[in-house]
Amino acid sequence: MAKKSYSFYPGCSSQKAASSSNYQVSVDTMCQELDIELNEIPDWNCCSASIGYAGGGELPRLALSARNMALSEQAHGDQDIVATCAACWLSTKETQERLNDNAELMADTNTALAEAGLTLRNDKKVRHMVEVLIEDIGYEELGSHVKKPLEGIKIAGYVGCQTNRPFGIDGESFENPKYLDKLIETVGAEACDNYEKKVSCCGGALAFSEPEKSQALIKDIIESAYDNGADMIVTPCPVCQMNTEVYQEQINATYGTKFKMPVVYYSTLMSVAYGKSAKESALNGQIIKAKQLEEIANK
Amino acid sequence: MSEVIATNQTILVVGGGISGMTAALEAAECGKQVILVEKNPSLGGRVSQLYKYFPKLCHPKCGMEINLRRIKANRNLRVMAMTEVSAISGDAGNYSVTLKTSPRYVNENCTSCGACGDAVEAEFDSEYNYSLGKRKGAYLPFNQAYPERYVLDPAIIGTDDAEKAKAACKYDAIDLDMAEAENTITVGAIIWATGWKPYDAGKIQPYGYDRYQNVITSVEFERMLDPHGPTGGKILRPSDGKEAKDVAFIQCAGSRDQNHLKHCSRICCMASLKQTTYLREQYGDDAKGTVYYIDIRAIDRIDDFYQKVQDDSNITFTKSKVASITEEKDTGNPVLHGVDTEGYHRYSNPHELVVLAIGMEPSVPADGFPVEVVLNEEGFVELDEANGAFFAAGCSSDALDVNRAVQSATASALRAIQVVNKVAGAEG
Amino acid sequence: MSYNNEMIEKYRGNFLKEVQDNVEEGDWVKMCMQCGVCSGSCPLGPHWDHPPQEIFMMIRAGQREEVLESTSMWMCTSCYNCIARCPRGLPITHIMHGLATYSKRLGLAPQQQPTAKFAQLFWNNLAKKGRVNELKLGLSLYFMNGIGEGIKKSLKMKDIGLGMLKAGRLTPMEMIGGHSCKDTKGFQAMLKKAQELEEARIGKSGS
Amino acid sequence: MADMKIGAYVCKGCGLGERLDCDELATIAQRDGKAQVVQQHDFLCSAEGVKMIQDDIDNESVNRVVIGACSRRAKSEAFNFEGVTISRANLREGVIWIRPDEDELKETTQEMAADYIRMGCAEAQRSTPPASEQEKGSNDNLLVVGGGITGMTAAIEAAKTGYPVTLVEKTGELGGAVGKMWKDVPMHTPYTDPVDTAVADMVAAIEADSKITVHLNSTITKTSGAPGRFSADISTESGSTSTENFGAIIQASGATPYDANQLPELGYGKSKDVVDRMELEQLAIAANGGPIKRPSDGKEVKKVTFLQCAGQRSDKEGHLNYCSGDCCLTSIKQAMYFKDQNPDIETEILFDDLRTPGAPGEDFYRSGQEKMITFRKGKVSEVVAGSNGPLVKFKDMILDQDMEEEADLVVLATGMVANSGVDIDEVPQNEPGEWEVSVDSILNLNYRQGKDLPHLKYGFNDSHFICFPYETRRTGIYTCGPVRRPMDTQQAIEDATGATLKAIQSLESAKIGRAAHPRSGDLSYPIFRKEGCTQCKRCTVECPFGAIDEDEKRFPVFNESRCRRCGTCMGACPVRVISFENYSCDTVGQQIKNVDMPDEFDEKPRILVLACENDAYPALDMAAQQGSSYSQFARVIPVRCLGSVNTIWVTDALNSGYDGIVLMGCQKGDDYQCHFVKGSEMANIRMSKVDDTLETLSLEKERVETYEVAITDIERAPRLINDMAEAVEKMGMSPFKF
Repeated sequence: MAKKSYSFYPGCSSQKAASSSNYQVSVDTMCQELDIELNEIPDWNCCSASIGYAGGGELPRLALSARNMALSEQAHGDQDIVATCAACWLSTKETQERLNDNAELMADTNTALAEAGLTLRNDKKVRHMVEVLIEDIGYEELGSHVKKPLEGIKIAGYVGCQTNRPFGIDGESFENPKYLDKLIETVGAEACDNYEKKVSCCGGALAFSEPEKSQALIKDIIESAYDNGADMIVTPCPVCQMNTEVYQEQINATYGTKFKMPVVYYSTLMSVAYGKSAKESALNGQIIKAKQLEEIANK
Repeated sequence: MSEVIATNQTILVVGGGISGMTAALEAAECGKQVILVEKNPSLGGRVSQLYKYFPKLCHPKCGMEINLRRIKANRNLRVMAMTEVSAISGDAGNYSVTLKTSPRYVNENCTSCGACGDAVEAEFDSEYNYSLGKRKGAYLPFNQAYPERYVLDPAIIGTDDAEKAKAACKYDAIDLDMAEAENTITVGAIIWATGWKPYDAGKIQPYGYDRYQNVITSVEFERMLDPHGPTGGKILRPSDGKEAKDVAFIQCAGSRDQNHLKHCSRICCMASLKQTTYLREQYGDDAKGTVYYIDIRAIDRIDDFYQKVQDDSNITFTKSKVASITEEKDTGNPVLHGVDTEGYHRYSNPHELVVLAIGMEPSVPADGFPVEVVLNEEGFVELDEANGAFFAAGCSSDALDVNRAVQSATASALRAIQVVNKVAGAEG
Repeated sequence: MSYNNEMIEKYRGNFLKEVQDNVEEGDWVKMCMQCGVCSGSCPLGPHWDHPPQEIFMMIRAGQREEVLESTSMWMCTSCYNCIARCPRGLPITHIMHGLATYSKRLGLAPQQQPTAKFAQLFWNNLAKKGRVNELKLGLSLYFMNGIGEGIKKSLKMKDIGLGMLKAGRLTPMEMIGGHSCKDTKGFQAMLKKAQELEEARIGKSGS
Repeated sequence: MADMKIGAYVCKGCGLGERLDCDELATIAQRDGKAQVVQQHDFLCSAEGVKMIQDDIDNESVNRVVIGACSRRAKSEAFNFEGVTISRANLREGVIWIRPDEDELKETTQEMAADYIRMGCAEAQRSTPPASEQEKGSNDNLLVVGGGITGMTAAIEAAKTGYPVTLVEKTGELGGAVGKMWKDVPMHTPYTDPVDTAVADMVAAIEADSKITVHLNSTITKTSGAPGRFSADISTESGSTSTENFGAIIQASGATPYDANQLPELGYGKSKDVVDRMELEQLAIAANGGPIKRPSDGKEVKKVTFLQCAGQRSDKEGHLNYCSGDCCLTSIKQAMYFKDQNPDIETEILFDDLRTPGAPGEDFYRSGQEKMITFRKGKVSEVVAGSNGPLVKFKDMILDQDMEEEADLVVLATGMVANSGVDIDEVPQNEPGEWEVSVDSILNLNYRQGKDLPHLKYGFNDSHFICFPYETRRTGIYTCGPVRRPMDTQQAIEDATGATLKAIQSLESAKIGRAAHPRSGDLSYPIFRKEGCTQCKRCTVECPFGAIDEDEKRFPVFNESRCRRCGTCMGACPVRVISFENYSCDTVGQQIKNVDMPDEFDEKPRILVLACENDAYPALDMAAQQGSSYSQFARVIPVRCLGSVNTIWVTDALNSGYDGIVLMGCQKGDDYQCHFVKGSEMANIRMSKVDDTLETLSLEKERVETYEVAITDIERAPRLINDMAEAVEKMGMSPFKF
């Protein structure tokens, strides 16, 4: 398969030593194996996720993503934009749609961009890394790279919200998307096929402002993973990953549960299955260690 | 198959459901020449699959019997089953229509004695029972089927079953070499009565029709009540065959929803109200029915049926579009989640069975209409000069209950007659 | 005259119109048919004083203060369930964000609403250098209600912080410098402009 | 016609040959059945078999055909011969399919078949091929009563079809209710805005149409006759009357707006600024596209509130029990009057259930929302005087709060009341043709049963049948529009078009003496032997279709083209002077008598089953098809309707030794399912009298049972027969066998 190149929007949390830097590491490893070239958008900025609204109004928020798209067009105009973070992808894609349907907003946005010496054509697709894997590479090809099938591991595919709604992955349903389970099986692990909490919300950004409310949601997500006999959870979203992994101790304290459920990224799974080292797969980025994966990686 | 005789004074009726049968009969009983084509092996359409009608709670098969007797007695009317319209050209008063008839593999010799059915082994999902039950590879679609003639499932052609069927028939009624036949006929006017199909419930993902066995559609529920239906007339849970006494009815399943069908399907409210009476009839005071609705559309003088059901303390109404359904692992009970919008009360209610009052989708030929017609956004045929002598009857014109569908069909028959009378007048 | 009074003056109790003119995606509110699917779909539903569909009804009923001072829309986690299921295609998530923004602009948003505060902190944080400084954001979040509570919270979160630190997903370096866009000048100019245009846009609408 | 010659044909197909001794059946047909021609065939319904019969008809002048094969419901196209009577002995569904194939049962199965052959021949002997009735009307003119949208549509459509029309309107102008509206609900996509009403165009079309004659300020003061030969007196206000003849009648007398004066709690009559829907139309017409002003002080309306279901959907005294169907759409339309003129006007609709069905309805609702009409689910308690206008007190069901809102104008979405004339079920009759009547009659029929069409419910003249909305109870007279059931303009137009077809159909059928629905095409008609008639009036009273009048001597006068051939009169007649050529006391009586009656000690009881041919009989057929079984001692005779069952059949049967009798008819009561309206009800009443007969014969009551059987009772119907068989076994054989 020929090399595939994309204009890459990593987003704040993927930066070095940031909360999902481990996601970035494993994504790099995975892409290397699959001959996917990610060209980082130079000087990209934060998308303000879905929580910036209270501070910035509609237009300022649109301007944020518009700037990234404009920079992408400038640097690698012929490439689709790819994001690994659900929030980044969603904000950017939403901006793209909103500006496409509303000429007035588009004009205002460009006026604002002009201040930064930029203009926006808005003519390139905005895609999630998962779309690239499924649509451009395909399960078969993805599977063909597997050197160490993750046999004997049962995994709950936690899709979450923003990778799934309102856009989601083509051909998948909002209520019961199957792609994560397919990826799990592609790397030789076993998927929990009716994992009810697959698309329920972890509280997102409210994990910070409303910890009690969010942790109640997170508890159910992890509990259901245990009920379905999962050894670990896999997710495509940094916020989901963070929320479901780091609060387990606090949840145990509050609810007297004994959660110790590893939560990994699909890219970590794939890196390990592709025979990469624990470090390349960013297993050291786990706060709750994914021992089974480490064993396989260290074999 | 024998030549089809038709002239530009003939009226073609497409679709053999209640609307098509009515339009054809009313025209024929006015002395007009009529050809009625139906794509299925027998007439009857959707109503033949209903247990009872609202608000009278009488049986569709009764009216069907009358209509069949009228059809058998009428020499102006010619019925062609397993036939579809593949092309239409020309215009008002002079259409050229191409009819495609798929092979039935059984000719008019058939006495419906049933020997072939006994002989074959292979079984298939029964279309008549919405796949809730099975039928043989040689079968009579249902006990009132007309033409009263067996059908061979194309899938058994070329298998031993086909030979067994042929061997079993004493009357030389089975013709395995039957092939698709094409007829091009001239007609003066066309009545389009292809009716409706239940909206694909699987697409309503939050309700998990594709995931939970105990979530069924209202049309399937009707089949359950048929004494010869898949459950022998009992209201049972598909998952474990247990009696379902606590049943939820979800209105607007696929209707009034831009993610699915934009229009209101009109019949669903009354259909659910009717079905609550089935529940009471069968399980008496143990029956518990809950209707989740946005607006109850028991329109005009049949509103009293709604009032009657409201007075029944075992049936409750919740003004709420159910948000989602999950399943209780141990009991298999579907759990309905949502908000009672009258005063904001959240609920998570388990029920033994959920019936989706499924929306009406106009049955449009897969590859679109064989001729250009004026449709509305929802895909129903408008009454429009531009359609020439192409008139919609029944649910091809809008989501209608049986009563209104028959009115519409009778009206369309007159419109068609006006055209052929004009032709007759012109030709003296 | 305060912005709030200005608006009260301008719309004389026609709150639906006010929302239509001033709230992001507000012109959709009139299309709600009160089915309640949004309310039933919300993960934080139980915590809403008034769920979305009820808020839409309140808007039509002109219950301006009850709506704008409510904590409800701040409960939105942006999970998009409501949008995915709404039979009338209302962009409910965005309307909720829009109402929140508007109530804030009018100065009606509940003072102690944590998400309101956090959202502002987040915005300030990103607006400064173009990228989020997670450590500072985190700390400012814990201290947003004063030193005392801040220290308590920080201690409570200590283990998480350490865990992140060990996993290399947090760095003290963020305190000094930390991540940033290069062209902060252009970035800020752009935001400023956008802000101006936004004010202008709302100003002219409806009048 | 030529002498009777019976041809009996026994089929050996479908297993009949294997299960039955067909030679014996042939012999029986000849010996007992007096059939001059008897033939057997391996495959009677085949082209060859049918030809064999046709040849006998053509060459052997066979004119009574008896077919011993399958049920009369099967292969009826094959066995369809002109100019002869056809009797079907049901040997397949009625004998071999319903009886198990076991050697020890062969004897009784054969006896069953033999009896059916005897019965078939007996029927043939007493039947004559129906020749259509003598006096036929041939009038092509249509009378349309009512000049609203519905009536005008009927007139225009009839004329378009080529039939001359007389349109009678009691007011001074055409247009009816819709004519008094500013605009109408859209009837064509896009369903977004109010449209001009169709009235102007229709009036123009009518004036331009030479086939249509209009009588304004006129009413119908007398209607008599029958399809094809109706006669109506059309009287003008001034008193002049002209009598004209018609082939059929369409009644489009419409509806009257509900009188809002019965709603003081909603402020009507108290405040000028509380108006009903029609008054709002007047205000809109006055405004003519400009700002709508309120009645009290002419102030431009800035806030208007619509109250749905005003005086409707409630059993409160003086309220309408039903929903008027179009009010939701109408209020949305009227709210648009305001919004389209000035979007800043506040328009609020307080509803219980918003009823905007179908694609057009829902589109129009959404369009109303687009225009910022406010819809609220609210229960209104009262409307009182506010400081600047009416104050509406209501509970917002969504917010669960009690509200008070002032408006400049309040519009009551009031309903419609059918103009259906005299409720003949309520009106006492003194002498035929003379009633105590308070309301004006629409048609002033001189029928024995009353001046107007029977009401169905709430004063509406609707048909009782779901599948057959035009199944009128007065043949040749069809109602349409809101007199039938509440409806909007679009539906009224559709309805009128349909009714026009039925009217045309009935006058065309009358020309050739054919029956109308449900026995459409039946050429037989009641023949009445005047000598012997005791003028008891039962036939005239019981006829469900008012087909029989009385002459000055109180003898029945039959109006064949009004008759629906159900035979209720025949069943009613105590002296048996009414009969049809192919269906009479004799054709059935002789079947009963010709069943071979084994003597008491044979332990072979006989059970007579009289089954409605449309429901119970098919149910038994289908039971056979499904492989169920019932007693070998049953002998089933299909009847046109249980109402046609004459008690003589029952008493004769008992006297000739039958051990049990089962009558199977349709459901009676409010939701009756009998397509001849009262058939099973009548039968029930008559059978209650049979009890006395049973007593005088000192027989158990249980020997005669009457049941309501639906066509879907495929399990139950055979069970009922078997129950009787068991009962007979318990009671013992009837002593009346000889």
